[in-house]
Amino acid sequence: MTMPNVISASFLLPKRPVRALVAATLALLSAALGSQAQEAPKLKIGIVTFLSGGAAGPFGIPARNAAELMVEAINNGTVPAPYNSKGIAGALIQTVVIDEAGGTTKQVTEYRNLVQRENVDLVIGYISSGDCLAVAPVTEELKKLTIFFDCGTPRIFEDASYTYLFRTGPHGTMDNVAAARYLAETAPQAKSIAGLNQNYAWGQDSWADFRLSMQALKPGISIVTEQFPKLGAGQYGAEISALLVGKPDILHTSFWGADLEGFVLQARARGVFDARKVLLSAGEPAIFRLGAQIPDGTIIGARGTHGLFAKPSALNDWFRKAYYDRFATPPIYASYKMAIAFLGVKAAYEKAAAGTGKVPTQEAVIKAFEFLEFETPSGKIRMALGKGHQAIGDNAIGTYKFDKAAGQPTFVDVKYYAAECVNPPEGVKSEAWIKSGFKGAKCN
Amino acid sequence: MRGPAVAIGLPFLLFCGLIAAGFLMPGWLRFITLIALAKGLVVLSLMLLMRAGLVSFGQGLYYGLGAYAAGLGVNLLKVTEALALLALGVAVAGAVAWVLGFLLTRYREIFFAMLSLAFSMILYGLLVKSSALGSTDGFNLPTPTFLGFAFAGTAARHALFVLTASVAFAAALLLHRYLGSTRGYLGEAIRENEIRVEYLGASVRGALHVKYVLSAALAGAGGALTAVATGHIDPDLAYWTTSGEFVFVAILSGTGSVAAPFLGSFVFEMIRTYAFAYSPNTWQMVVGATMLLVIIFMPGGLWSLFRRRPRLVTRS
Amino acid sequence: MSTPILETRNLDKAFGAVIAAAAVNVRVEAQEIVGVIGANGAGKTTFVNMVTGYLTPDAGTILYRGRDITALPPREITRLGICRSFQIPQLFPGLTVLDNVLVALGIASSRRLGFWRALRSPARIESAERLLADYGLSEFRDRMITVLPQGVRKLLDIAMTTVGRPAIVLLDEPTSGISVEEKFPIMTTILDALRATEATIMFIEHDMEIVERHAARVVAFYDGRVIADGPTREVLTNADVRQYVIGAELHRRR
Amino acid sequence: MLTLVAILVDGVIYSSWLFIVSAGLTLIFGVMKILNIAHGGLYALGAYTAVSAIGSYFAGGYPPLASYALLLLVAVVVGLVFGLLIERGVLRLMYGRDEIVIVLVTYGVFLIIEDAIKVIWGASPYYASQPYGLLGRVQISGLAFSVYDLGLIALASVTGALLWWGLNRTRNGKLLLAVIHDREISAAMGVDVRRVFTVTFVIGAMLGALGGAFTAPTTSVVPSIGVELIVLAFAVVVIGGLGSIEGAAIGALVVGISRASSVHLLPEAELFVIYGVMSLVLAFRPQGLFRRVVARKI
Repeated sequence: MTMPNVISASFLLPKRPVRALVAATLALLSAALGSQAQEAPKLKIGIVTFLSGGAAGPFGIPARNAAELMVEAINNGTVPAPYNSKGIAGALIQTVVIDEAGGTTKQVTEYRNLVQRENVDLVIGYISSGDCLAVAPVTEELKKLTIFFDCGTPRIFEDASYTYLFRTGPHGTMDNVAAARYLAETAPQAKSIAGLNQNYAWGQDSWADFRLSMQALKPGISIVTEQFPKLGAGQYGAEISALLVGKPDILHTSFWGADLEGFVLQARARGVFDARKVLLSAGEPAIFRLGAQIPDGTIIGARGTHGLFAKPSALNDWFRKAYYDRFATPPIYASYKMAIAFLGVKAAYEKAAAGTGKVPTQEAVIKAFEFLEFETPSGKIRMALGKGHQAIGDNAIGTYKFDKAAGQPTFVDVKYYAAECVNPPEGVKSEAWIKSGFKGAKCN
Repeated sequence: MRGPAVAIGLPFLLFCGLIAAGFLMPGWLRFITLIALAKGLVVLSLMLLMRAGLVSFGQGLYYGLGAYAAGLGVNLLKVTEALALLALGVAVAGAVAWVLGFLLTRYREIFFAMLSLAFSMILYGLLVKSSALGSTDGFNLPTPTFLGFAFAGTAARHALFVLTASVAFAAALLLHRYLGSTRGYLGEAIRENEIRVEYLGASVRGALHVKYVLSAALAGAGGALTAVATGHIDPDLAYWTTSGEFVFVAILSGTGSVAAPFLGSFVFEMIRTYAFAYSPNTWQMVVGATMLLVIIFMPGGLWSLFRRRPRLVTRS
Repeated sequence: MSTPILETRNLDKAFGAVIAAAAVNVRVEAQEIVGVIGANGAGKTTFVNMVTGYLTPDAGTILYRGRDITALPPREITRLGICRSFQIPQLFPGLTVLDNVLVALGIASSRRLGFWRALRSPARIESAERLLADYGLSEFRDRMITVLPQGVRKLLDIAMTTVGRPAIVLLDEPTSGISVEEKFPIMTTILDALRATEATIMFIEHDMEIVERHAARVVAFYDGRVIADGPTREVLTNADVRQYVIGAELHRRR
Repeated sequence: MLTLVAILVDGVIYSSWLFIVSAGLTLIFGVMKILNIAHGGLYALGAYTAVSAIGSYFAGGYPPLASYALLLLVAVVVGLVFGLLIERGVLRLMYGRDEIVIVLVTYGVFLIIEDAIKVIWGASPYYASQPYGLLGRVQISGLAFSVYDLGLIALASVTGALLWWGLNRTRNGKLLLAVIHDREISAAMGVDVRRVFTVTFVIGAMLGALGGAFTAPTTSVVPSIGVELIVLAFAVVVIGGLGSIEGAAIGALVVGISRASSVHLLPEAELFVIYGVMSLVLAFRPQGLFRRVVARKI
């Protein structure tokens, strides 16, 4: 690594940044010296998640909370086995948290800052698929281990392959494939579908996956209307009327955050839920917030076996309780996904370090991470796709039921789908896979 | 005489200094400077319009067009030469501006601002609708070649920096020359009194049209360079908040000199990156407050710090 | 008979119910100095606006040296050699006096505007200074327009009108807004400067003494029509003119 | 036929909402020549305050129907407090500066409000939909509509009528119109323009907060609602003709009906409708629908 040349750069800078730069350099020097002295090694992790904008509330903040919890628990060694050793391969975690807002140019800049200025050892982050796509090539350029924990687009590892990049969250295809399978099984009489999705990549891709899956599973199903309101629109009166006029048997929406909540409130008031199956493919984060506002019978996904879909286990029980105790709210899927990323990192580091008693090199960690299988609160995650860099996991879909007595949201008729049933095999692109009628899918 | 020597020598020294600094800077700072230079071109393009009294809230249109032209140039036309991509961005932005210019040069003040915003949002909508272009996720660009040389890793970053700095300097110098010419100074005249300009025998719309196309070409260059530097493009480049940010930086910079946009752009990027790092939850507040303070205490923008004497009479 | 330098044929113009021009026929020969008189709203400025392209006549033709220039935009009419000054001085208020003149000279000096040639070339600054000297404005060279007194603005406005060495100059009330004591010397300055360029001159004026002193011929407007047109003495003694124009002027004075 | 009814009702409801949120913007522009981006912030403040107020109101078990009065109260209080704060604290320092500079000043204020909201309420969405569900739904041609939404039509009409009456039938309103018409002459004739500015800004702020307060029960409020709103409101007032209340009403109708038509007939075009309509209107009426081009006297 070359040292940043502080003296030559400093004349270009106003005073405050100079001080910060000097501070950063000192930190870097001390980190370098510290690791030489072999006392309490540190692992500096850059965390990138939405702290502002519409995605902060439903995803960004719960993810940051989970990161906070995991850092503390890992450093103290309070995570249940097999993660009960202190630190990551003996190194204590330090974090730098960055807001994911501001667009891709900004995020590429901040990623470079994390690696080159803050000198982090690895980066965990990114909810927006656009940010993931933009940052991915930079991980190669800067040769820095980077974990995408949430973003959904399958394009990352389907269009390219990476050495330093891993994604511990399954990509978005399985959300809608599982949902379509669920509906095909539980609502066989349905003859028409309609879509209401936000007009951006996530909404468009979700609807395309769902529509193609439904058409593959139930050939001849008709499409009543495909609505794409603007992201953040907030008012859905006309869209709801269009749905009421069209009378679809199934309504698919991948809405999230305030848009989802606003839509549920407005749609419920106008009886959209009364005569049809409504699928909220990313609805899980809203259930604790909306409670009884979501009508019973609504079909909800959590983008994996997270949250209420996570099966009881020592890890899951610990995670739910620790999270609830600390933040007074149950963890939602973004929290689970952040926790999974941390556990994946810990598992990979410790596999690489096995027996050496030293913090492993990045190369060793990468080697250990590829095709890794590790236990998480959401069950087993396997780095099976993208030459061992892209995770797959099981998925679950359930029907919502609000337990009035307990004042708690619950799911009934939950169906679990094995990872191989809802994810394409290695080397097959998602869209082609769905169109082929899920060729090679292994369902039980 | 001292004047001409300074006029030629100082920019040249600055340029050499910047290139040298580019090689010595740490990578992150080089990247921020690079982005600041590329965005500085867009701010420069706004300055050109502002001098003629027009404020565009839709410069993201040309920033986005330049970026997408470069991006599609690599991925569709398989052009790999950075200079060719830059030319492509400039040409596409300029061509679109030439067409839209026939309509937009009829508008002034807030109507010009809003109509340009509308056009940028139509581009944004088209890009969001284009799933072939990745919708809001956008797509990636591979590292281009520079004058036929394929650099990799750090060498490519250096080459990109030299390219961007050269383009920025060339653009600034040419624009400086232009602004001092009759054609260029017509902007100020138009801002002050269009009727007189027409009655002196010059075409106001014609002059504005030329400025509008030039401005779009500069913004297109900024977009193409940003795209190549970031390696990724998405429709946010054309979103109105992006355009708003450019207007903000233009006001922050001041319109006193062609160097001001680059200085302002760099200061803005630094403020924002440190606000991101040290105040991740309230960085918008830091940016907003900075803006208010600059507007209140530095009416001429940051550039006023460099003016030797204050203006004696300000406009009412 | 030679082709007049400027001729209007049956110009009509109405603003709603207000008739601003009705069958206006005026012929002007080269190098004439014509005074235009008429009460407010009589159609004098409308006439100038139509001739210089600011307004398009509802009907009729405007000929310049026999060429139809009706409905050409102001800049083209200016380029042909018809220039005008304004009742309300049309200047560049945020610029200095020198810059105002430089812009005017810059535009006038080349058909195709230079992209690269500097506006402030030494030669152009010199001619700007000469022009300012001609109009007695040298002392204001570096002032902003916003701080200038009205009379200076008027003069500068006219100075800028004449930079292109026009063949015809139309002056719209050159002395309005100027104090009585200043009027005569200012008008003399203007006409002296203009005569040197051998331009044809039409000026709108309310002060009959000034008209009498400087105009060889007078055109009188009333209600959008030309009610008298001829040698100055004749028109000013015309009964209609005395009743509708001069009477009104006397009334206005008081 | 059913679609036509739906387009009309949806369109008018949406237009009413648009009018409420953009009336304040056009009023402020008309009088002060300020394009107030902070309007989005006032809208957001109104919405957040309303959600908090409604939440504690219903938790307190007070009569549900009076909650609508509470929404009004919220609008008045938020408008008064923040309107005064912004006008007296910031804008007053800026009068006489370039129009575009003031636009950016209001943008700065907007950014500050956004983060202030995040500091106070956090980044999570909030909702308080009790007033929304309270009135139930009605069937129009077999389509269910929310009575609250239909109530927005009434609210918009009343707001519009009050503004019209206030401007055209009261002394102070006429003063305001005089300032809209010609600021210099009004000042010369002894109108206290500064006071008129303060009053206008506060009323405009109240209208912004009113929009927020009455939107809050229908949806979930997040820190970004202000950004989403502001461009929409700009489009409406520009289409209508900046500074004209009638224009804002017509602009809202044009946008509302166009958007509803697009949703029902051509959903792919929804994203373009507003900007398409704006470009079209401006291409043919460069000053918007309700502003005359005045030839300059020379």
